[in-house]
Amino acid sequence: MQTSLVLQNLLSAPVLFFFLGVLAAVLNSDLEIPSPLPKLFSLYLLLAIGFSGGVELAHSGLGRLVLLTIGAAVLMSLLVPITSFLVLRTRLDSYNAAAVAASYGSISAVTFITAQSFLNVLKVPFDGYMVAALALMESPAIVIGVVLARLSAGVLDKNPDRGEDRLDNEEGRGLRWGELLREAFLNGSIFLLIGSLVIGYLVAAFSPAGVEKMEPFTEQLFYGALCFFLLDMGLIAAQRLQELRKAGAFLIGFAVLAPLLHALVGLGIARLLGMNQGDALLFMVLCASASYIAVPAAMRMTVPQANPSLYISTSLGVTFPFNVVVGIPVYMALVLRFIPAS
Amino acid sequence: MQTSLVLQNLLSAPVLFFFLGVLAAVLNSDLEIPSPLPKLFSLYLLLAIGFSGGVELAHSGLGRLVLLTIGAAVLMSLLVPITSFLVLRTRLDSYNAAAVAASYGSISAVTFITAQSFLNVLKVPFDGYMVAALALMESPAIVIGVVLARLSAGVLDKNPDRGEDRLDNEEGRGLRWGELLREAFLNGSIFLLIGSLVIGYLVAAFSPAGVEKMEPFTEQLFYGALCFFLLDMGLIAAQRLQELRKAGAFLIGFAVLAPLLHALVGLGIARLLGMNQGDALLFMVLCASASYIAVPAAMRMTVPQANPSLYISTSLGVTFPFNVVVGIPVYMALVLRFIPAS
Amino acid sequence: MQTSLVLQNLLSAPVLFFFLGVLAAVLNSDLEIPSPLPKLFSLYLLLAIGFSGGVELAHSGLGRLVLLTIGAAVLMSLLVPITSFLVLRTRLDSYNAAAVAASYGSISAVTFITAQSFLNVLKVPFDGYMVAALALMESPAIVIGVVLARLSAGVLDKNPDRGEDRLDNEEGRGLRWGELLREAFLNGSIFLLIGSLVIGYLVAAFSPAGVEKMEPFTEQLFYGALCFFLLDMGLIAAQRLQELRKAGAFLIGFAVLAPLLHALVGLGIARLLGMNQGDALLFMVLCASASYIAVPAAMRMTVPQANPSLYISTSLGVTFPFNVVVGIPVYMALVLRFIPAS
Amino acid sequence: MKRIDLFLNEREVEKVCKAMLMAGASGYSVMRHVTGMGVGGEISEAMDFSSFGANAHVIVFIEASLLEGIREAVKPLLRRYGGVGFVSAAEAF
Amino acid sequence: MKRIDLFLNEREVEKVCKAMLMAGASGYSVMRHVTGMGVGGEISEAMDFSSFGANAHVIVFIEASLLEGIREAVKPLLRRYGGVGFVSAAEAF
Amino acid sequence: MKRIDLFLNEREVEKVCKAMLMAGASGYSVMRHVTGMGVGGEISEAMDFSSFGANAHVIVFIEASLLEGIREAVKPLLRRYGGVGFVSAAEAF
Ligand SMILES: Nc1ncnc2c1ncn2[C@@H]1O[C@H](COP(=O)(O)O)[C@@H](O)[C@H]1O
Ligand SMILES: Nc1ncnc2c1ncn2[C@@H]1O[C@H](COP(=O)(O)O)[C@@H](O)[C@H]1O
Ligand SMILES: Nc1ncnc2c1ncn2[C@@H]1O[C@H](COP(=O)(O)O)[C@@H](O)[C@H]1O
Ligand code: NA
Ligand code: NA
Ligand code: NA
Repeated sequence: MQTSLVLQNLLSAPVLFFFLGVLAAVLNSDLEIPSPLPKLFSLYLLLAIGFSGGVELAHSGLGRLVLLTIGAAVLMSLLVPITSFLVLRTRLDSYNAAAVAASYGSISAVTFITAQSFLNVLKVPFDGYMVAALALMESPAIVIGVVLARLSAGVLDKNPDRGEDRLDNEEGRGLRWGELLREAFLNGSIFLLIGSLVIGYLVAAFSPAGVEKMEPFTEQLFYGALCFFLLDMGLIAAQRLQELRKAGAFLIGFAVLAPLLHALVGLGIARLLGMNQGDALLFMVLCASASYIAVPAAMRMTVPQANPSLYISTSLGVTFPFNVVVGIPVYMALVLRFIPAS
Repeated sequence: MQTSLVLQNLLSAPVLFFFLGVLAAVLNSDLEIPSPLPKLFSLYLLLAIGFSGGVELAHSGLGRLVLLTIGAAVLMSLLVPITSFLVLRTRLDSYNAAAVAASYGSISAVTFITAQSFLNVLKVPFDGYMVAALALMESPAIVIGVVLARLSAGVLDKNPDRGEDRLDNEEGRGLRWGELLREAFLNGSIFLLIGSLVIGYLVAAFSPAGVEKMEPFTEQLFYGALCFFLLDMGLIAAQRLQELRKAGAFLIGFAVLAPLLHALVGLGIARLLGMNQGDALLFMVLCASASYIAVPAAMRMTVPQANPSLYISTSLGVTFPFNVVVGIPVYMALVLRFIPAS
Repeated sequence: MQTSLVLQNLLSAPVLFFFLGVLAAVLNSDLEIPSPLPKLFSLYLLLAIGFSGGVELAHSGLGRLVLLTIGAAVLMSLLVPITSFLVLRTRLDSYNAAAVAASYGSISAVTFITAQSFLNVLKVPFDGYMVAALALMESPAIVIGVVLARLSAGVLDKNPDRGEDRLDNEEGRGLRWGELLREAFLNGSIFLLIGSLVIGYLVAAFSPAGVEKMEPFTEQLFYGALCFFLLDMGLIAAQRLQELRKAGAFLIGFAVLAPLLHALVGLGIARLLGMNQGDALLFMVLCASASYIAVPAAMRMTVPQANPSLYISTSLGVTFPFNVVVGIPVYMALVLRFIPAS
Repeated sequence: MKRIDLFLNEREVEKVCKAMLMAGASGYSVMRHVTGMGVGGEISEAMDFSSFGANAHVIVFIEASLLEGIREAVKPLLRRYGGVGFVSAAEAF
Repeated sequence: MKRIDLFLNEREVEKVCKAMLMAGASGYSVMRHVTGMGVGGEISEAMDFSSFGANAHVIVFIEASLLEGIREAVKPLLRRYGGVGFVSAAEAF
Repeated sequence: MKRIDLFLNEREVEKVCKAMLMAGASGYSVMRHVTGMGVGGEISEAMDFSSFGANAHVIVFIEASLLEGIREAVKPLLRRYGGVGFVSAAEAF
């Protein structure tokens, strides 16, 4: 069973295009998807899943299970960074530990989408409101990440050794809450995702004709656009993986084991809350995936002391491919084993 | 009635995405649609409305009402700049007055498209040949704008006070008709719109199978692409509005009152010519809207003495949002009141 | 018959948009499709024809005719550069002769796609595996081109007259096979085309549900995207044509006569192998068309002594428009005359 | 040699470059999509969707003797359409 | 006059430019999408799909007397977020 | 310090930058999508849809002592593939 799931995933168009990108990078092909085309696809995917999620949220309403699921997701986005930080702090300084931890508390929208496609192919239903959970997991993880970095590096901030650093003197003391909240809630991708979700909800609720007119754009095109974007993700992930070799075995190990562990916790919660099989998989994927879009951008601004190549490369070079290629089918096998079919 | 129309417009997907963009700019989110992606959507929308308009023109033929409507549209694109110039000249120098006036004689394709979407939702039919009117209103407005600037600033040209300006001596005297006509008729967006219109016409007339094959691209994708583009327009319009505060109350007042007035004149003409309700709305929108694509680009080249931030900010920062958010439903209410249902 | 085919081609949407681009360039309009948007369309078209071709290859299987056709295509991609080189060498130095020759051995994917659209309109069926032939004609032409350049310029390499050229001393002697093979097989566009073909094959064979989900992206959008891209090709081809005037009558003559001759050879082979009418046209187009994507990029790296404006302008400024506008319908007339309807 | 750096609207680049070639420059380089601030206010890429355009940065390396002629050819264009220029010393690589 | 060339991450450009205007610069020009190598390692455009950003190249021409003030305003930002700067001589065109 | 400005085809940038690092440069910056004119004719972005590429502008600031070594490493590549370079004086910011 498990093997056939893995194969089925490996031979799906999105994963194959991901591999094609990896292969191009490994073979040193000059295939390139020049900037800002990847951004176009990234914006498109966020807009489309946000809108569709909002539409389905309007249909399902905000029932008890919906709220519980969202609450559990937010909880995980707070707990995962804390536990990850404790593990990572054993080998990394507090800035880097906090930045990596924040990534793992947050989510990867593309992994989530790939899991949805996988469920579609298996014809396993899932609920649209899982997108709301996705959307609400980014900001808390960012806030916790920054707070951890500041608390843990607190002594340093109180005895600034760079006396001539005017900036730190003027506006740099302690947490810059304004900047932090801006990065956490107004980061472009988070804002677009949540905004599209709200718009989807409003349109479905108040002018349902609009939903149908959006469909060719947000639904029909989606699968192909995902494939195109994954081609680029393959190119980038492979480059990142090469870079990660410098980071050493500890981080690589973390990047493979953390998603597995978080997925198992997610499975437990899913069973506890009585989610159906599709939602359970998506919830596991939310827990298991790590951010390489919103969180890195936010960390660069709020924890500039951390080394971007560490937190980007772990989440994008290892955890992302691991989840897309191996994780999703493995988590699905666990779901089929432990979550009763509804 | 009027309130429900306003609400219906406010809760449509395109207007909501426009608001999302405005909100992003106001809250200082880093959401950005990097160049040249907005250009992609702008080119796409021009190509798509041009093509569809041409197809429908081929179906409707060039009857009496068609020609009258187009004639009236061109007339408005000549009269509006002249009357606007007279008003604006009271406070602005002749270059700036002429450049702003030209914008209001021309049209905003996105406003027009948003009005079409609005009619679609209300299930009010309209004629495809209105696109031809749209396409033919840009060039005359540009020509009139430049002529006004030159005539009004004529004395200056005859007594050039910058003797060392070699360029003005060699090729700068009076009107540069070549450059003007090039800007007026060969401006990229005008050219693409008219070209696509002609192609739509030819394809519909001579190889109708092609129309069907274009449909997924030009029709089905259209609504979603419009939403995406309006997200960007919201971002830009909000920035422009902030800039406009410097320009003062006179211009802001003009930017709100001019569209209302021009829409009323448009309503009168629509009634006179016996247009149906859908066409009447579109005609009003053509009269009421102001250009922020073709005209500014043309003015920059042909009237470099005018300050771009004045003419772009009035049309894009005030008139455009006003029409999209408030104008369209208000004009529709007037249409329903004064134009008999056919 | 032939006239009506030409007209039918001229009045198709793709060719009309091509003309619109040419017209814009000739009239000096500022219409521009800014970089990297053309690359987006070019990548999209390669991905889409690759994927669709792979899907159809999976359906048709690798029968005798399939293999024979592909073999004949590869043979042509080896022979055409050699004979072309001999002709071109009479007037050009060996570097330039080899670079131009390589272009003509290779193919133009856009010409091929336009021919497919033409067949679709005529409702003449063709086989999807022709895309495999297309994909396999690029690399051999590049290899042959470089080998010709090196063999013919061999004496020079052995007696290097630029003693101070460290690069040539260290890594520059004779053929740089590594770089050559990388350009020939890992060139981004070749790699994407072949990769998408393989993915299409695998998906059709192992997860057919994916084929359907790709269709809105790879099939429905295709025609419109082709039109958009041809608009840009028109702009570029017209610029190139202007540049070619410097290259003189010999090259222009070659650029018109070579495709005709190669198409005739292709017709003979098609008849010999018993291809159906649609495949025969596509095969002729493969033989007749010249590369302006993969080959120029490869030649710039591997034969830097050749002048890019010569090989790009012949293939893109003359042969491409010739084939798209006149060639395809003329070849079709020949097909209808000499290939029995199946 | 001299190095000239010009910053001006993208749409006038062609004119300026032609003028420089006429005045004897043997080459030039152009970077588009330049944003900035000057007496004409802030220039962003936001209007790029229209063909309004941001700034371009034109770099020209010339023999010092050509400087005067190029200045005469280019200055009127900068005066007319806006834009600034700077000169510095350079040598061949 | 002096010419200052700064290379820093795109996301900090706004802060740096504001600081320079406050310190008296009358204008500046910004080129984004700059890739490069420095002590912070290689910077590419690969992460552009997120809002992570590549480098920007900021060029400022100023009167020599302003140099010190601008240095004081900008250096702390470069120290905090990374980035380098260079100065050379220039004159008006 | 010295400032080197190189203009060459985008596709050779990687080679040139590698050569400069080997020759001791501690960093560099690259701007792509540069158009221009030189002895090799006009270079536009029109062929960008293929991977043919426009020019790149490479900027390197180095200690003066490294100039000779970098020149030796880079010149052959410019000779082979085309491209030009210029040097000027600079100092740290
Ligand atoms: N002092 C300066 N340093 C660098 N760039 C400048 C400076 N002044 C103006 N610019 C550039 O030149 C453009 C046009 O300047 P202006 O004509 O003064 O508006 C501006 O948008 C900037 O990109
Ligand atoms: N020596 C140099 N020459 C040119 N650009 C440099 C140099 N050093 C650093 N840079 C640029 O400055 C950016 C930031 O440098 P750093 O803060 O040292 O990582 C790099 O990514 C390069 O784009
Ligand atoms: N004098 C010059 N000033 C500025 N850029 C130049 C100059 N000469 C050449 N270039 C640039 O270098 C590129 C290659 O030059 P070339 O190898 O001479 O064709 C050109 O396309 C220009 O971008
Ligand atoms: Na997570
Ligand atoms: Na108007
Ligand atoms: Na061929």
